[in-house]
Amino acid sequence: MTEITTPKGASPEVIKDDSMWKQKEMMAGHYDRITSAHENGLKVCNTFVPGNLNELIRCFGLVNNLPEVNAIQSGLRKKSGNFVLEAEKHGHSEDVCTYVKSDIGMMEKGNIAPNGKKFPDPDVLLLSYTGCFTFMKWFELLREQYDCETIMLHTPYEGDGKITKNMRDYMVKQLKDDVIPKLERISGVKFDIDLLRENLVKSAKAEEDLVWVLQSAKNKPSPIDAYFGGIYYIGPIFGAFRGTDDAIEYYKLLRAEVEARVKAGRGPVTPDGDMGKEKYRIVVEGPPNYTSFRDFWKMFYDEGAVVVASSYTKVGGVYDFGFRHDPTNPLESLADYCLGVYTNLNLPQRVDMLENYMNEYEADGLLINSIKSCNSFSAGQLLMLREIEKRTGKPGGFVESDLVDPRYFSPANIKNRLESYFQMIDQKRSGKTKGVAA
Amino acid sequence: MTIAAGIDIGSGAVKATLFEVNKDGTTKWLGKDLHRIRQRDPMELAKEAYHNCLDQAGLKEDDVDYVASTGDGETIPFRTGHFYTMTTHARGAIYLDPEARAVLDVGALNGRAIKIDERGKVLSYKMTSQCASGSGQFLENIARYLGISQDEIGELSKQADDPEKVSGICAVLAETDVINMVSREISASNILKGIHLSMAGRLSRLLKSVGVDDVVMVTGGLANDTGMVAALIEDMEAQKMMMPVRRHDDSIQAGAIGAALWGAYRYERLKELDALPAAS
Amino acid sequence: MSALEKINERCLDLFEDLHFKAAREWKAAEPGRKVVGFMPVYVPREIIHAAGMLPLGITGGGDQMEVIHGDAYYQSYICRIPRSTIELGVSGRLDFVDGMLFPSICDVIRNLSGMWKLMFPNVYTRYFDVPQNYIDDIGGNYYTQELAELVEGLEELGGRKITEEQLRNSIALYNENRALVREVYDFRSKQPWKAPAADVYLLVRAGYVLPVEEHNKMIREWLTESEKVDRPLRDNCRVIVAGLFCEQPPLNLIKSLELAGCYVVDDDLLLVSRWLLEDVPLEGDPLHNLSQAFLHHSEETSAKYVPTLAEKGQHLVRAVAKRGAEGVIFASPSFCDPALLDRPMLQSALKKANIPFIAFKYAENSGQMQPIREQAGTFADSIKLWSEA
Amino acid sequence: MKTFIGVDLGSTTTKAVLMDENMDVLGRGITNSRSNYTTACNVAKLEAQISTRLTLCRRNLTQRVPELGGKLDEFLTRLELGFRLEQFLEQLEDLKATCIGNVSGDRFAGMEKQIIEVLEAVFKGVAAEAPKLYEPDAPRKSDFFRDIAGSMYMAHSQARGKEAGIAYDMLLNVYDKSIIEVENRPPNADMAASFLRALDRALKGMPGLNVDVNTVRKAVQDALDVELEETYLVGTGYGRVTLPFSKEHIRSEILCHGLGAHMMYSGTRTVLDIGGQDTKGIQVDPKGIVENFQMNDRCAAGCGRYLGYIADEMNMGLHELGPLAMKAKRVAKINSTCTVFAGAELRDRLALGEAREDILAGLHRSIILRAMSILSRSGGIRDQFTFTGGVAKNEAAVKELRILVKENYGDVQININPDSIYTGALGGATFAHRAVTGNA
Ligand SMILES: Nc1ncnc2c1ncn2[C@@H]1O[C@H](COP(=O)(O)OP(=O)(O)O)[C@@H](O)[C@H]1O
Ligand SMILES: Nc1ncnc2c1ncn2[C@@H]1O[C@H](COP(=O)(O)OP(=O)(O)O)[C@@H](O)[C@H]1O
Ligand code: SF4
Ligand code: SF4
Ligand code: SF4
Repeated sequence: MTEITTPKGASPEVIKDDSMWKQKEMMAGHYDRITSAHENGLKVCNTFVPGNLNELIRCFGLVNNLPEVNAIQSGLRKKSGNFVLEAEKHGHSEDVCTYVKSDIGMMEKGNIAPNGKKFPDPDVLLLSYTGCFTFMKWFELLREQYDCETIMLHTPYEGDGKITKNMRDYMVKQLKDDVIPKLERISGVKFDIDLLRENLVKSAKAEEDLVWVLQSAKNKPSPIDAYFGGIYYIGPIFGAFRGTDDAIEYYKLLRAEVEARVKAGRGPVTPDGDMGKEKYRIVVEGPPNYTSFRDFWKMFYDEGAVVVASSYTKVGGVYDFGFRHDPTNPLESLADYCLGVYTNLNLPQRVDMLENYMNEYEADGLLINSIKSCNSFSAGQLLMLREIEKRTGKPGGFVESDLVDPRYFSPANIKNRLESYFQMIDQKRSGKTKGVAA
Repeated sequence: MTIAAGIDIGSGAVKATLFEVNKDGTTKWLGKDLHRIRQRDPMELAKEAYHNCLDQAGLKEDDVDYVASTGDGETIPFRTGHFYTMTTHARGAIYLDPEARAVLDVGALNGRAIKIDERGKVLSYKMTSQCASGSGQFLENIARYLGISQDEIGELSKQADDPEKVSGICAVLAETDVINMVSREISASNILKGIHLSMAGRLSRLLKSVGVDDVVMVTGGLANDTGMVAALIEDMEAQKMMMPVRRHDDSIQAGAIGAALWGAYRYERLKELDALPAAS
Repeated sequence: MSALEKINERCLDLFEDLHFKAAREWKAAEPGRKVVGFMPVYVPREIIHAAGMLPLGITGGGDQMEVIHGDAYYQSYICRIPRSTIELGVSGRLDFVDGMLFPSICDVIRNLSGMWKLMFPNVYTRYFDVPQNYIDDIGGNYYTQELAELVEGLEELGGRKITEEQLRNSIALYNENRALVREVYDFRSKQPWKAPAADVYLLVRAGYVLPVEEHNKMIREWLTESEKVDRPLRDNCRVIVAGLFCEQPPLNLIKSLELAGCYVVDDDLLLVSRWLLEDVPLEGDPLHNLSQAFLHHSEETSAKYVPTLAEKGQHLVRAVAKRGAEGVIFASPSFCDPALLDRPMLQSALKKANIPFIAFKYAENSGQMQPIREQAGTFADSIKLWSEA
Repeated sequence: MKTFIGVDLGSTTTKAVLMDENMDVLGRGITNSRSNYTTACNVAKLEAQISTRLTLCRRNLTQRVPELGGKLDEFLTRLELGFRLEQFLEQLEDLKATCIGNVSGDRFAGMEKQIIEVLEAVFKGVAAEAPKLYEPDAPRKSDFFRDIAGSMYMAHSQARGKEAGIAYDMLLNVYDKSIIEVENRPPNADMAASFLRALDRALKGMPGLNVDVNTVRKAVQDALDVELEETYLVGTGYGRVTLPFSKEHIRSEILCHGLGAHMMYSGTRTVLDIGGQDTKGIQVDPKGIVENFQMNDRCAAGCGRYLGYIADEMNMGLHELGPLAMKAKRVAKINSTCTVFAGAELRDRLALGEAREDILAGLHRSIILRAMSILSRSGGIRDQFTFTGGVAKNEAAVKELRILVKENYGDVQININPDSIYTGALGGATFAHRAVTGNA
């Protein structure tokens, strides 16, 4: 999630904040670290964003490479469309998750990182299988490609809406008896639990500031867009930087900037500069579309709609209800982290969480961007929409697109629905106050 | 000597052929006919086409040893046996061009890429999915809408200078897209080429996914559409797929040809086994 | 009507009955009886049985059910089975079901478990997780404990304890059932002309709605009777059909395959009946035994992690050898992520083993069989016309 | 007089509604949407004005010629039909000239004369048949020139072509080429003359009328002379973005349909609209404000255009599908509602020996089933329920809808207005009125 911080075609007077520069620098460094890992004698571990064990991976000096983030990059740089087609040519179905296909298509096309250099083959695939079955297939596919060691960390699903002792024990046991020994063997580095604790302390610090930033949207006007903007904000922590000093610094900068905005009563920054008057406060459920990210966002800010809370910014960890990485119980804390990411919550929990957002952030409505690719998110969203409407009395809206498959982003269609949705909120409001002649 | 007829009922057109196959494997093409269905009863048209073939050869129904159906022809009352579409297209393609190692059959509703060996054996295949955007039928509808006849499509498309992309997913929505293009005064050439290119993209993807690496024979009705074939070649070149793509004026008959030839083969086999089915 | 026809007809009736009359009658026969529904792909039915309840397989609505409300809960790019299952629920067809188990098979079924909790709060609803780690004291322990939680839940639902004795007794009955189903499959593989794929499907499927004791009896009779029939052997090729482990294909699809010249000699339909490949031992702790059976002797399917690359797809290669199949047909539900993502890997295993295959998609309510016949037919043509050459 | 116009630029049809200052609807106009939305918009508007003139005629005649009494309706019907016939003949003339002009180029080389002869004969045949179509009780195949002229042309050209040994395909092509030109020509705005000719026809058609012809003529003439000032126009529907309307003149079709339905039936709480390529379920509050809506996703399966494909496939007019389906003895089960594959499914089933009307009934049911799902998604059906859009004109679809609504939601009042296709335009006109009067 790097280059989106320098919106192309942005008006020249838009001044980049320090946090933006910092982030850009971090991401560039990240890709350089990956692409030069093997030259520098470092080993590469591919792993997923939700429930990633960054603190642990770092204990073994491994460089982590996140295929989802790469797919997002391909989407933002408008390359994913071809990658997806490429994967389909190689026999992948039109119906399945396009993250996977974008990744596979990218490999077929030379596996080039955003910095123009080739991605190294991974030395280990750490299949932290959290919140989505597709991950499992994805790494099985990668294993076929690279024929490298694959470690499975199975995160049980919170089917009953809670983390049971059995689940936690299972996770910790997998970590202790399976994941850590294998990582030791592959990296040649002995596991040092104190190093892990140190990393966890750092994580918790950054997490604190991130939560503050996301919750700043409770202000009116909201100083941030917690979906489109939020995606930039979560980049470092969900990406490769949790447990690093860089992350701490980034969030400190970010927090200061947002604090300043709140003081000044300013709204969010958009690719076209500060947003105009805040007309609608929206909660969004579901991932964004990356191939037309900017156009999609524009449909919101042009209408004065700001997203005050979103579930997508919790895929890499739900922090706003109190969870922090905890150095005193390192492995248990990692287990709880994995078990608690948004997509590992059951549906009633997800509904409760959105309801909470609707109320706490005083939103005008819930909008779902349903993603064709992602069953983990999408299956059940229509019921969630109903439930929220029922519980809050606020109108729901529904649009459909895809993460990285441009074929499924139909601008006219989405715009039509969004416009109708906003007009509906409007009409409802004025109906309440004025009354309409029939 | 065996006389065999092949009847191919498609969703766009009915095709019929008549062949004489000799013991030494040589063949003589005795008759062919084609009717575009256009809201008429395909079974009637099949009969008519079959009889036209017989007339061309000066033969009667009784002279024919085997009537093989293919396509949707399973229910033709006067057929002897049925072969499946890809089997017959593969055989037909080899007949039309012995060097063919892949068949790209593009008919009214579906497109199929079929990889074959030198004997016409189907090695692998891939079909377009259920969704009908970018099918022959779609092209036909648009052409009608634009007031362009089938045989003008190819030439017009080749004259395009700035083809307009058609959105991929749904034929119905694409239709509206096209109507909008007309209102934006985009020329028929560019519209047709746009459709051709989007079809070509799908088709080359099909070819690639079956792992085609040698001569591709285009069969089915769209082989007549030289604009489509040109767009296909263009798209394949852009993808660095350098195998030769060929078509034949009788490409549209490939299924019916294959059916007749397989029918003749089957007839001989069954005669050997003494298991000829009763004429039904 | 012959005895065999009678069984077949009874199976068809059970299959077509979207109101689950048989299960309703079973429940009504004695006060206090409970019915627990389960979805594909695997649940330990013996535990439900030991609790004195009827395990009822819910596999969607098939092609005869009109789905109205179900579609309201799902976008068009999600497979059919959850929407028809919701329809069954919303339309009251499952109002007699006291509990529902949603096995760990994919995100769709997983989320459906939560929807069920929201929509039917009075039903005992459980997401039934299984381990993807097959080490005894890691995944094994976890799973044994999950089973124990299931036992507890059912005890609470049923208002009585489940004894070890009851568990053993149920395991024995299901061991027998699995053995019989295996026998049916072996029989079909040996004499496919005597065991049309659709009939076999319906027979096994009957076990999803009948008490196991009754089903065991039914299969025995079916086997005896089928042995006797004499049907002509057709010039068909032998295929294995894979990918049908969750959403069920329409019956017409199964029939179409045979019509187009393919004998089905193995498949992955109705896996719950065949999930455990060997008898579960009766001595020792029943839950531990069930757990061990799962870890070390269970079917392979796309919902399960395969720990090594070398092993990926080998179950299919072995099945082809065992059944003397000439090819594999991958039929997968549209939008089924597990099946469709797995397919390329399975195909490359087949390719390496030089086994021909084709692939297509279906939906439980697919109406048009023409493209399916065409593909299966071409496949059969090419095996037939060329195998001798 | 001041008029307020709503134009609904649908994907298949364009509709206009014209209302006066008192929010009384005076006229409605419809045309098929075509490649040129501006023309479509103008035609629909013009048609609405024509129908406004008829309304004004009715007013004048009621007041000034009371002796028409019970005959008024018949007289007006004849007046309108006479006018339609005039319009048709005018356009047919145009089509003929265009067709003949289009017989040139390689394709026709050497055969021009022959073809033109056939065309002359074909058009003569069509023109001769035309008056029959506009008899008071004649059944109608379609509202649109393209469809009516097209099917007659095809029938005649198949016969004439065969006689003359000219391929049917070729004649069809001449037609296809020409119709689009004719359609896109801006309509002839001088309708007064046609009206007056129609008046004569009407008077001739009712010889027993005991009225003062001059008073009648004056009443009609006065109606024609009223100036219709276009005070405010609101556009909605699929094509609205392609029109040069400014933002204030555009409303989302969802809001327009909601409001339009509310205007027709103020008790409406749920609206179903099935249009050419989308199906919408809309919930409105007692004031006509939209509370919730759902529409089909990117797939156009089961929408109005589906019926269009079926009609084409069966070589029938859209208006004939419903009546035929009503004759079904059983309802065939159809699963795929993909518009494009509809034809294939139809052929499949015909080949299996199923009856045409049964299949058709099944197709209608499948459309409604899909609509029911969308409604369910939008929050179900509440009392009262209003069905709008083109498909609401189809009795077979309505029949299935009634059955399914009853089964799923019990007794709900179902409103179907004969003018249901104009619902969106009516909402638009209402918005236009409000924009000027300042109400909301
Ligand atoms: N000269 C041509 N130019 C363009 N398209 C053509 C031409 N001739 C036939 N076609 C197309 O071929 C299709 C029929 O092809 P065919 O292979 O017979 O299909 P099917 O077997 O499905 O009936 C028609 O839809 C038509 O669009
Ligand atoms: N008389 C009729 N009988 C049956 N169907 C009709 C009739 N008139 C129109 N339709 C159907 O209505 C559809 C157009 O509906 P409409 O609401 O005008 O759609 P849109 O606004 O998208 O153009 C057509 O596609 C057609 O199927
Ligand atoms: S299904 Fe969803 S969560 Fe899973 S990999 Fe795809 S996009 Fe990510
Ligand atoms: S998207 Fe269009 S072409 Fe595809 S299934 Fe739907 S209606 Fe048919
Ligand atoms: S059919 Fe596939 S995607 Fe659908 S519920 Fe079953 S396993 Fe999941």
